[in-house]
Amino acid sequence: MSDPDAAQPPFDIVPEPLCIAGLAVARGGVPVLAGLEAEVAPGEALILRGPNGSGKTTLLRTLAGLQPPADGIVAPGADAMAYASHADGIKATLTVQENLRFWARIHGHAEIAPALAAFDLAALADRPAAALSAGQKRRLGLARMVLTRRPVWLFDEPTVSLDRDAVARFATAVTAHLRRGGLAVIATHIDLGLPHARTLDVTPFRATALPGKAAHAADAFGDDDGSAYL
Amino acid sequence: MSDPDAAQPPFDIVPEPLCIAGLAVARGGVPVLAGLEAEVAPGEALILRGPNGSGKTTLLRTLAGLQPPADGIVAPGADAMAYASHADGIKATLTVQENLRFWARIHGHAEIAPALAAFDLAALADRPAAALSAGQKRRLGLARMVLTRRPVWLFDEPTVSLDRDAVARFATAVTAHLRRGGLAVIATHIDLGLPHARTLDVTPFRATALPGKAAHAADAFGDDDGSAYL
Amino acid sequence: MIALLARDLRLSIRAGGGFGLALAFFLIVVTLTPFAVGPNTATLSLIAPGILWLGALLACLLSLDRIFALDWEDGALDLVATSPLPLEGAAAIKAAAHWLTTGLPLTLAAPALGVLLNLPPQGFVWLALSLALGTPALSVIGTFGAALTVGVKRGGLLMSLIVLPLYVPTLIFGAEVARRGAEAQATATPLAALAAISLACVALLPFAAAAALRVNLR
Amino acid sequence: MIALLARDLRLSIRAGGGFGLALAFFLIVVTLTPFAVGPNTATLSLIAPGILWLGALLACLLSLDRIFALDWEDGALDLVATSPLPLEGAAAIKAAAHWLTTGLPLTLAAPALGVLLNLPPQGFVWLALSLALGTPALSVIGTFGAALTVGVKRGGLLMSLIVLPLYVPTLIFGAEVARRGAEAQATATPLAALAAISLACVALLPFAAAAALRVNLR
Amino acid sequence: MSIWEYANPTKFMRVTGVALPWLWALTAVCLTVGLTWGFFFTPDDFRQGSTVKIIYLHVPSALMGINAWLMMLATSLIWLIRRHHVSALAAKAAAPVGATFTLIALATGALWGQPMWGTWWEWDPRLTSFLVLFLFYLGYMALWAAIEDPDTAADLTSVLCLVGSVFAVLSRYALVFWNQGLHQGASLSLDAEENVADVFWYPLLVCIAGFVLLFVALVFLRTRTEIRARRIKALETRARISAA
Ligand code: HEM
Ligand SMILES: Nc1ncnc2c1ncn2[C@@H]1O[C@H](COP(=O)(O)OP(=O)(O)OP(=O)(O)O)[C@@H](O)[C@H]1O
Ligand SMILES: Nc1ncnc2c1ncn2[C@@H]1O[C@H](COP(=O)(O)OP(=O)(O)OP(=O)(O)O)[C@@H](O)[C@H]1O
Ligand SMILES: [Mg+2]
Ligand SMILES: [Mg+2]
Repeated sequence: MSDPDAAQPPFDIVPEPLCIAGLAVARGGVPVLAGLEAEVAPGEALILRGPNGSGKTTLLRTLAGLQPPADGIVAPGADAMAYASHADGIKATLTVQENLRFWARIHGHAEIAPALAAFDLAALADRPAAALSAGQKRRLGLARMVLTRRPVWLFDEPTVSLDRDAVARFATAVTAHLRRGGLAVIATHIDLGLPHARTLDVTPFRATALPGKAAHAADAFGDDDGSAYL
Repeated sequence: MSDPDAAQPPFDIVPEPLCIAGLAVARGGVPVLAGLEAEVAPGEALILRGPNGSGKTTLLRTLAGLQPPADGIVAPGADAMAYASHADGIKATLTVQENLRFWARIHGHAEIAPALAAFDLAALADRPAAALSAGQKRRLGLARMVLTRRPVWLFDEPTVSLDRDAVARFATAVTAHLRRGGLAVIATHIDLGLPHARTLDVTPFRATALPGKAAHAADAFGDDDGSAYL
Repeated sequence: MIALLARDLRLSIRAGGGFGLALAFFLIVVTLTPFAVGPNTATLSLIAPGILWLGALLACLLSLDRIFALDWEDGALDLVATSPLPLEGAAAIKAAAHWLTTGLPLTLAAPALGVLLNLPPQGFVWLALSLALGTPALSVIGTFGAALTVGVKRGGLLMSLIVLPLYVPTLIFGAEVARRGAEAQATATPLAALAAISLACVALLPFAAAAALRVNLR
Repeated sequence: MIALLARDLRLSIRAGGGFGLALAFFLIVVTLTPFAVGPNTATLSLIAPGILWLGALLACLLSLDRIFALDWEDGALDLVATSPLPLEGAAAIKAAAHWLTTGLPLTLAAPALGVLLNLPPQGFVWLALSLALGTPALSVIGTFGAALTVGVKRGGLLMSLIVLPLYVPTLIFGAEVARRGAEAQATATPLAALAAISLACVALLPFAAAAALRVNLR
Repeated sequence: MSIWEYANPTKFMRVTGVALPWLWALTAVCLTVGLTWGFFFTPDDFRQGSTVKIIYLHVPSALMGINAWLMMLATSLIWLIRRHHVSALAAKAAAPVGATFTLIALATGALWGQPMWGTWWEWDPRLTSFLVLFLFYLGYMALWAAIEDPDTAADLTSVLCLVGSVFAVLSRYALVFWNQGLHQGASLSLDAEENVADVFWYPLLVCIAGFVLLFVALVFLRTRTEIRARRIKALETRARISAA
């Protein structure tokens, strides 16, 4: 991957800044985060931090459009977002190449070479995914992001089970994406060494940390006037 | 967890040194590591290092007795080993407490308090496991190790999705285990800051790095006289 | 869309899956019936069209959980939902893949199995025809049921419970066509009803399935 | 051992699983039969014992993949294998849990469903008795099949294929007891054979299942 | 030198490589002679007419359908006890051949049943137990196909073969109890009084010999293919390892 920058294809959608305003998210009906504000410009990355259980995964799923926000707004829409979660959607019986080609075709093209190059998967291209180690599988999952050709990349703990080299490779791929005007939101517990990265600690926005109404916005039966139910 | 040392119960089996001699392991019929030698004394931890796909997981599964070694020996036997893999065996519909109590009873006792304390799970004890975040679930999986009352703890990337506090808590629990004469073998890509830890890089033992027959020991069909098959 | 269909077909062949196994299950249900009911030929040929339809329906049913469950578990369904592919299209494709791997082979095999149950000779054509018209409805209804229960771990039995009542009209008309055919009676009315049900299901249910998926993904 | 049994029962109740659903499936198969076969009472009561046995067998079969698959996927089976519990014991317990959540309720419900199919009055006792003796064999054989296919993703249909021929002797003797009972004939011989098969299966197959599990965990 | 040496893949390949052409030749001779003799040089039966000639296909394939399973049982046991890879591969190779013979027996039986009993299929215990045997073959082959790792698959299918054999015997007794059939008794038994007349008997014996030889030849051929496939896999692995 001498010049990953040149290799990567153009976006399907013109990058816009990501705006998060007054966002509240809930999981299983329980409010998790509330009053979240953030802005990320093209070319910038946002690192989400927070202790276990603080709501990073829930926030990312909301940004990806997989669950509706309990309150507040997110722009742009879900079709600008590409989401990489813990589950990679990898089919064990297909080869690495077949897995990637499928996602490429879903996104309307057939060019998997840049994705293979970005995560050093060319040597494994014909290996069935079942025969990959944990870290190799993870790389395959991350490579899919390159295929989406979408400007906003959302990652949930992307470096899990990656070794040091692979983490560096990931950082390079994200940097290249940013340089081309892409955006990234990354929930992680470790340090990635990205250059244009801002950090957002979600702890202050935890619903449990907030007083009063905000924490209950998600539940129609949670209002404060308990006497109404008597 | 003011004094985790005192809280932890005695071992079921007297700790012995862990001896690995001439060990070869294979996965899917493919040799992965060969000629591995290591010795770990009670009170010591062994950190396994190596890039993705080098065979750490395969090695740990072999130590745990889940797959037979292709060659060489491991002492003591599998009933001294407790193994924590990526998959934690957590039942989503049971509460944290019920999950732990089940494993305790499988190991012949009913005392889950030390395990709850060691990983700070007391507050979550009545939460169904489905409603835990990734890191909370991981802590629950690790807490099971305390219940096994076995001297050798085998961990495969234990700190995945743990935040900094939880990693420190994990290190404390392992240290307490070592202080009581236990052993630990830990495959990890990050630095845990354990005191009595030796590091073993498995890279030199990769089957690919070895010349000749050793690398092919696992397969009866790999012998060199190819003309016989024409 | 074609990519999804191609992948699903490829997966079902690779896993040693779909194709052979629904068929094998059908074969086995038909084979077991005489053991349960007794070897009397007259009884068997009386119930043959019904049992063949019931067997095909159960074989279909058993393979329904393949439709979405695997994609759900490994996260692929999340990714398809966030992809440019409309979810309605994905649901329709999934139903088509299911039919190609179960309904079609079942239809082709049913006449051969009719021999085992002493199906009267004139019944073979009608059996095949009724299955050819009815199995698409079974696949689409099943896709809807699978979409409803996709979030439930091991939802197989729950799904059966939801899907089976929905299968009743198709089963009634389908088995009626086969039975009347075997007894050399007029089949036009049930055949028309069967065709109408199938068409309506294929046209409308993918939308319901997509809606159910959206809720489950949330 | 008891811990494992207790947990499995609790899980099957929590998941909205085993208990209700196998039963519901049985109910539905029995209900669908008249739609498939036609409403003629004489025909129905002729095939009633057989269909009830077949329905119970299929309901049993459908719930087999719950036995090990979930524990396999989330790694619990690895952990049980490395625990002090012998794997033979674990297999036996799993079979027992399966029987308690499917075989037992099916046995209790079958007479009630017999009414729907016009089972002759004298047949009810024999139906219940034959199911009570036969379903343990079905559970144990099923556990063996589940152990063989636990490593195969969505092995449900494959398992059916493997398990069904193994079910043949149990089905034949069980249905024979029920049929002869319904026709008020002597039932001693098939009853003895059924009991012998059940006993032998319960005594021996957990060992085969444990062997298969060991291979699969490797 | 013990017989187990042939379980070494290399030895097996060498010996069968030499033996196969001879086997094929012998098979061709036996089948040609037996079938020609049976079809063209025996009289028609006084009751069954010329349909009786199906016997020259039906009986040998029925016998081989059963014997193939017995052979798989033996090789499975050898694999479980002595872990010779060739043994497991031979069982794998024999299954489709046995299943095909079983299918031929079923098909020729059905063809024969139409003129004889007026029906293609009858739930007679002999016929039915053959159908059950066919199902066992299907399950066995499906299990082989479904499992990736060859040694795991060999172990599991061997266990299935053992358990399945016991249940096949059980089914046979259950079926006899369930329905006393129309089918011919075993008239090939040596002590039986009413053996088929010698005119039918000798060509039938030649046909049976031909089918046995055909079975052995096919199993050798398929085992060789399986061994080569494993060999290719081993070489690919080796190439991958040294490339990595
Ligand atoms: C699909 C149906 C059938 C199957 C699976 C079947 C199976 C068998 C088997 C397994 C044997 C060898 C048994 C032994 O030698 O011990 C056999 C032999 C024989 N079968 Fe069939 N059979 C079928 C149909 C028929 C029919 C329709 C006829 C003609 C009436 C027939 C006539 C015979 C005869 C004459 C023998 C030789 C008996 C002997 O000499 O041992 N079979 N069949
Ligand atoms: N179904 C549910 N019902 C109630 N609460 C839930 C449910 N699922 C998750 N939660 C809670 O919601 C909170 C947010 O979880 P989330 O997975 O978003 O955290 P996270 O920041 O990603 O944590 P981690 O770093 O451990 O992955 C957690 O406290 C969790 O316990
Ligand atoms: N079924 C299989 N067939 C062939 N090779 C396999 C199979 N499964 C895994 N491998 C290979 O075996 C090697 C060892 O895998 P293993 O999971 O032990 O590595 P690891 O050190 O745990 O890696 P990671 O750090 O990524 O988890 C890898 O190179 C992997 O590609
Ligand atoms: Mg998370
Ligand atoms: Mg690993």
